[in-house]
Amino acid sequence: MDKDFINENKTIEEIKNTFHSAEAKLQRKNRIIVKLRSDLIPPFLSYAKNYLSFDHLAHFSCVDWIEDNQFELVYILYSYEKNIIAIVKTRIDREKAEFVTVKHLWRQAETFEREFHEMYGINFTGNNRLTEFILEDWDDIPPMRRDFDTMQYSKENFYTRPGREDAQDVREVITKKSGEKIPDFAKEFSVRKLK
Amino acid sequence: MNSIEYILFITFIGAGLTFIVHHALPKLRDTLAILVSALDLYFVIQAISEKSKVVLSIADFHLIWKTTPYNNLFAVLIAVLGFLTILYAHDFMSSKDRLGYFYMNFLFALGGMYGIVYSQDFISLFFFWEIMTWASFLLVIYCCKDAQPIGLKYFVFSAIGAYSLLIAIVMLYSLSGNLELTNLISNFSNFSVSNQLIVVTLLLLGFGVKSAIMPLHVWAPGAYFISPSPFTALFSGALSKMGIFGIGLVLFKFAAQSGYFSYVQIILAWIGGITALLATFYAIFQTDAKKLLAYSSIGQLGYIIIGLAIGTPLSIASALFLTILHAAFKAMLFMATGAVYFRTGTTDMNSVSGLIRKMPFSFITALFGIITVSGVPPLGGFAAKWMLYESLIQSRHYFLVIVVFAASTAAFLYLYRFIFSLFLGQEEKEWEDVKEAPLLMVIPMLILSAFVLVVGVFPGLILDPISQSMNYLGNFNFNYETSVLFNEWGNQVDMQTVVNTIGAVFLIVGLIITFKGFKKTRYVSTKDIHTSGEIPQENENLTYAVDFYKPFERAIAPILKSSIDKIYTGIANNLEQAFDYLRYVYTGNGQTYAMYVVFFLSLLILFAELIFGINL
Amino acid sequence: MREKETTLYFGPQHPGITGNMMVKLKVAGDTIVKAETHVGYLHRAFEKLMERRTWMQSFPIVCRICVPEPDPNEENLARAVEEIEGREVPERAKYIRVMVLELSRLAAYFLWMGGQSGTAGLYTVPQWSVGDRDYILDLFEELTGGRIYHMYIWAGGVRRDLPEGFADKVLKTMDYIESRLPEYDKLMFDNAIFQKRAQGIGVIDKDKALEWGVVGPPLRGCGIKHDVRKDEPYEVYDKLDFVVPTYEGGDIWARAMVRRKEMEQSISIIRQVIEKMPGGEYYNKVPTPLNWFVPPGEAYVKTESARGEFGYYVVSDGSLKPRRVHVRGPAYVHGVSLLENILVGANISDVAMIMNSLGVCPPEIER
Amino acid sequence: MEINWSTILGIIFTPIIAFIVGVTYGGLTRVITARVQNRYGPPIFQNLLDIIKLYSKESNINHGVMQHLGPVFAITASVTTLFFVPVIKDSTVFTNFSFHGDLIFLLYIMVFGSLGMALGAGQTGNPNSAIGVSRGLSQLVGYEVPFVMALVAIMIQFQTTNLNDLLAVQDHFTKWIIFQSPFAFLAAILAFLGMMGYAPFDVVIAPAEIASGPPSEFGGKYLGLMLTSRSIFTFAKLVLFTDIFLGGASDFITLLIKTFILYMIPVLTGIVFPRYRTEQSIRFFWSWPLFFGIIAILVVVF
Amino acid sequence: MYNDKEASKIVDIIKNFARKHSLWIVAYGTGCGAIELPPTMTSRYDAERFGIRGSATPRQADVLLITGYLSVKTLKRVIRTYEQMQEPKYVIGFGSCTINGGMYWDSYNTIKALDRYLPVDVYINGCMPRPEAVISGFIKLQELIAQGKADGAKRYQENLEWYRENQRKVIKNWRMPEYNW
Repeated sequence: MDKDFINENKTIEEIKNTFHSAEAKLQRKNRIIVKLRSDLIPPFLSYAKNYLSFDHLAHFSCVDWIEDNQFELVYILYSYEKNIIAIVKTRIDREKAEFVTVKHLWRQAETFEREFHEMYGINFTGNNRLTEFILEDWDDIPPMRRDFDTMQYSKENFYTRPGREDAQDVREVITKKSGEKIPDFAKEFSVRKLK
Repeated sequence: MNSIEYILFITFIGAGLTFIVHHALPKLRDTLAILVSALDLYFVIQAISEKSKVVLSIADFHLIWKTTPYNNLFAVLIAVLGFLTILYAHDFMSSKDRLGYFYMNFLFALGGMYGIVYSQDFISLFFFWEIMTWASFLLVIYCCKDAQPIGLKYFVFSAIGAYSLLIAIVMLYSLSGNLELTNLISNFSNFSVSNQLIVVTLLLLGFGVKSAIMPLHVWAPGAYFISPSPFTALFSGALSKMGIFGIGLVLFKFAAQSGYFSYVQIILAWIGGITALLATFYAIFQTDAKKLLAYSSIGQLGYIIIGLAIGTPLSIASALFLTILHAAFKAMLFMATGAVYFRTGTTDMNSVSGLIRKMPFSFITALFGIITVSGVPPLGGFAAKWMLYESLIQSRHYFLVIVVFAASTAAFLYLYRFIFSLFLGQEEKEWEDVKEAPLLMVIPMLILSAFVLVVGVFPGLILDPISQSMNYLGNFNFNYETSVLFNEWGNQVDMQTVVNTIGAVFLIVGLIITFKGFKKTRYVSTKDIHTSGEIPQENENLTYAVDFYKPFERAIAPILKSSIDKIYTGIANNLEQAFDYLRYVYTGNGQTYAMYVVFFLSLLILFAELIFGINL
Repeated sequence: MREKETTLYFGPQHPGITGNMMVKLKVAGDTIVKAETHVGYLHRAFEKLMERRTWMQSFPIVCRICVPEPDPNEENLARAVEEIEGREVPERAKYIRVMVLELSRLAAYFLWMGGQSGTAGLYTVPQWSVGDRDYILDLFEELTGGRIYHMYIWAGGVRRDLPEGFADKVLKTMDYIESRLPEYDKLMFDNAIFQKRAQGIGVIDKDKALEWGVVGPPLRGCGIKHDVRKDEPYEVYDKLDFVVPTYEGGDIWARAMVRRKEMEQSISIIRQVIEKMPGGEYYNKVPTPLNWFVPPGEAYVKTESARGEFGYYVVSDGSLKPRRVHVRGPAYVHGVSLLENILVGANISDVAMIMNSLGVCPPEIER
Repeated sequence: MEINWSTILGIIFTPIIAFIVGVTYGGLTRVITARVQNRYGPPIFQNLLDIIKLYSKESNINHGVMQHLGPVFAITASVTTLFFVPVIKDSTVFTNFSFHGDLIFLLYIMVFGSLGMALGAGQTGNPNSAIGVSRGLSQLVGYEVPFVMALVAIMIQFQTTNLNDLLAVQDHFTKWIIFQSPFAFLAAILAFLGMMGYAPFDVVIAPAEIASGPPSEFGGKYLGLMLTSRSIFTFAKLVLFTDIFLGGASDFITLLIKTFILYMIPVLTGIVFPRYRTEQSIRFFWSWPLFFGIIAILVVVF
Repeated sequence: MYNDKEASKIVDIIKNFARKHSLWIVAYGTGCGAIELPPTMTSRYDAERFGIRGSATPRQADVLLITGYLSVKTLKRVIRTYEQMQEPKYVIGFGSCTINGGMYWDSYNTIKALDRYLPVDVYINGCMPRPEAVISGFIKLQELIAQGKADGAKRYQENLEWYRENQRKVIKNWRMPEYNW
């Protein structure tokens, strides 16, 4: 088993030796997950790029954990040489959403950051191009935040042709069917607020 | 007093008077200048029928002024153009200062030109040549401090021309002991071949400088660019024609007697062809309308020189025809540009745009101008181009005709650029308040526009005096009717049929298209264009002007860059450096200049004695 | 104050643009001084909508992310769900998936071929190639019921088994397409003028490719041999025999040739798949869609699409609906930052060609 | 010029015939292109329908007087060109004014329309139009040079600049200038490709690059007039080439056959080639066509 | 002498015949439905048989094809494009999303009913409509034109206020150049 993951384990070791607070583990073949404090992310990423040969920023994602009042930023790095994907995660405060840019490391990060600025309202310091990207003249809260209700917005702003009134929330149907319980956080963002 | 005396007298006295009047009664100054040029025009026409002759004997020298058909042709050109440009200058110059200086030099230049064209001996020719040169030099440096280096360039080249003229005159005198034109012409065949060649070369050099043939054109773009527009019109339209006047005289009165005439012809024709082509290419890449027109002028003079050099009746006719026409259309274009400058304060084609609705008359003038330059029927340019091509083909200058044709097709590029940038395109906010030029500026433009139209339909009207002056130059006969042109093979172009056809079709279709759905046809502003559905922001520039002909530049880059341009810029750079050195010599002190001139002259005389064994 | 350079709007309503996006060009002469990509014209908020839909309902949504080639999206979501759940997929389903993926790659390449030569002004190729692409769409229609959107691959397998005689039809279509390829070679790839237009234009060198995160044919066009199918073989690609063509040069021409060679590889893969396809189930039973809870977890999956590496980052919080599905299409990088960079200094004539050769597809940029 | 019945008949019928033939050729082109592209294609009279539809547009916009007159310039040039070309050899009706003008006149009048269109396109203020014009004029310099070389070679060879004289020379098909002066024909036909504006020389209206270029602001009756003009002009150019190189035609059937064969050269080339870039196009005209032109002249001289 | 009324009728018939058989689509792929346009236009389905062809700019075009959902950002451009077209002009709504929002019924960025913002002459339903459906939609439009019923442009002109109100409600920052008739 360990023989298969020789590269992965070696990388995890290297990371752990350099960043002691890093939580690095193997997910599966070719995947390692690294969790870090947010202030360690910039040095870690440049370390990963320069010393661990993670040349390619394959993906950069953001997840809204509204329950924890946090945004999770996920950098997914790929090394052509080692053929390993590193999923680097960190969490930042949701209220004061601010982070530093990594566009000097990977040029494409600029685009991701522009999107997150628009969709989550995260401000990336150092990125001077956080202008309108996808939306135009948007005046509501950033739409990808979980507390933004797209259904309600759509109802308020757009004329809806009659005929869709019987559209039901799936969850409602399921609860009726199976008697399953709905977690509290989910209730809040349901189509019709369930009591 | 006969007419020639009147002309010279009135012009020079008038010149002095305007300067005085400027200080005493500034309001009368313009009127006086216009009056002088109008009187000139009257007497020039008078002189044609009068056949006047003036002889002034100073010591051994006889200074002779006389009317000949050839002289009259040029005199009328100068007089008409002088009158119109002075009329134009009235409003154009109204906001400038030092107008006494301006008008005086303007009239001096006019007077110099009259003196040149009527003169029948080399002394007076040289004398007036210098007056003209000095007056034009003073006008070139009229505007501002920036003009001084350009003026210096012009001065140096004029000096080169003048000195070569002077040497030639001195040589002629030493060889024949006489400076009267008729005498010299009859004696010329007695000279030795080398002397003939030297004299002809020097004379052509001297006259060539004024007509800005390559590679003596260096002064022209700058000088045309910097001089005030009314004078630019005269400068390019008439003053540069003095070179053509001289070249015509030299070629057919002197060189034609030499055994080497055919070589001179070939060389001169090719110089003309290359001038036309290169000047056109340079004009395409200019960003300033006046510079563009300046290069265009150089190119057009190239055509004229080709026409003269080929020496068949049709080609000479085309050259003289083009001389007159060029005076008209280049004056039109410079005037239209001047009108734009008058209203907008710039002639930069990258910034001015969309003036057509604000300055309709200037636009029409410019449109007629570019149609004439391009040689597209039905305006006058076509007849000139047609005669030139036919004569080139029939005299078997196969490759020259290709060069000329390439130049003339490439001319479309800069002509379109000119009219597009100034008048068409986006109507920008900066030029919202621009109005049409004042009436006195518009009238001369429209007169000239009417002229090119009439000449286009009836080229014969101008070919009459041209054929007379050609008879004076030599025994040149060619076939033409009022509106029909013939080539040597007997093929014809009937301008009247052409114009009738074009006019009728244009009118019929134009009316149909105008009245079809007239009510539902609406005007929209140039901001309402297809921008892929986007709405342009305020500061975004929708005018396509910068590097207009980039693809063409890239296409001809291998030709232009690799061979000629490098050598050429090399030479130009070296010349610039040379001028820098010259600047140390030209201190700006009049006495030093005088000393230099004396020094130079004595050097020349020494030189002439030593090398040519000429005993002065 | 008026800017010096002319502003040219390249799109959204422009015959040369691919899809609905805009490149604002500042030009001096016909040379581009500055290019600015504007996207968002197609933003439908898929990722937001998926947060409101069950896992099963998400499949019809993801396939609409990339119109010319929807299957890699379904494949990605399916594999992500399978990875989080640890769900096994029958062998037969894996083979069918590979066949569908390769068919859709072929279809996308045919469409690309039309676009690439159409933007170069060769209008005969689009007519042929889009017509030939329809044969593949017919196969899809028979297999899945939809020409464009298939919703065929889902977690646990594929939606239905191959119809009777389908394998033969696929083989026949492959024979036909293979017989057509030489004609395209003659008309397009061997065409001297096309070569003149394509060579040396839109160059991305190796360093730039790595710096900007280029993927797919543009990366292989720079001579870097990288293909998800080889690096991290998913489904049954490790059991199939194919090569990854690379070209040096990094220009439009190199990218075109990479795609051209890959078409042959795809045909060969499809033949192998049909030959080796085992019998058995085509899907493992999944819970009722309306009662399908996916355990908490996350997965990053990637698939090699016709335009390059297509990555999905999927997070489940253990509920009925995805917590987050984040899509990163190849055009996300190619279409915004890279395009802006390599258009500078290019000629207006080449904008459409460069965009096409990079495989810019706006719906996957803005989703 | 004397006005008599045959002149009037010619004036009336020549443009009509030219329009009909030009439009039909246009439709035929679309059908042939469609067949090459594995399609059925539109009906032959599709171009006529398009033109009628454009004329029947209810609202029209223009950006000023030059845009209004631009298409008029174009059609004036096409009709005038047509009038100065002998359509049918030795016919009293269809020689029109061809004795009153010559080849050099035709060269210039053919540019008249382009210049007018360029002015019209310039007035619209659309940057795409201006780019299109700048490309078109640049390309004009490209193909005019070899074309003129070919014409000069022919003019020198036959000592005439009049089309009727050239027609008189080619009284037997062995004496057609295409056989007498093949290099001139090569140079001219390559220039002709550029003149017709089909691929690979369609840089002016390149839709994928500059959104159809100069006509991008023209719609309704203006576009209709432009298409009419293009139909007539196509026919005029074809007749001109037939007269110069293929010995003209003494009846309509021959004329149609000859012009159609000539027309198919650019059309069929256009189907199988992509577009050149502008500078490549100019360079192309200054390579082989120019070479053929020089050879043609040298052959005449020696 | 012929009757003027009759003559105008004949002219109308010719006009409508020409309009019907010459439909130029403005090249604007507004949504994912644009992917079915290439097959429609090319060799398999060959819409050119019916005189349907693309045109580069709205000035030359007759038909505006709204291929699918319209995001608000696109709607603005579409209105601009539509207003730059010359009359008579027709709008075809293409796909379910133009009719009632389709599968994007709860999206915050797409409009749900196209005919509130632009006068639609023909709707083609389906997600997405097959090329056959597209062609049948065009034939329906041709029928309407022949009967003189395709009067979308006129409706737009007459009810401009209403359309404007709807458009302004959706497009927050209305910076459009005014449409002068």
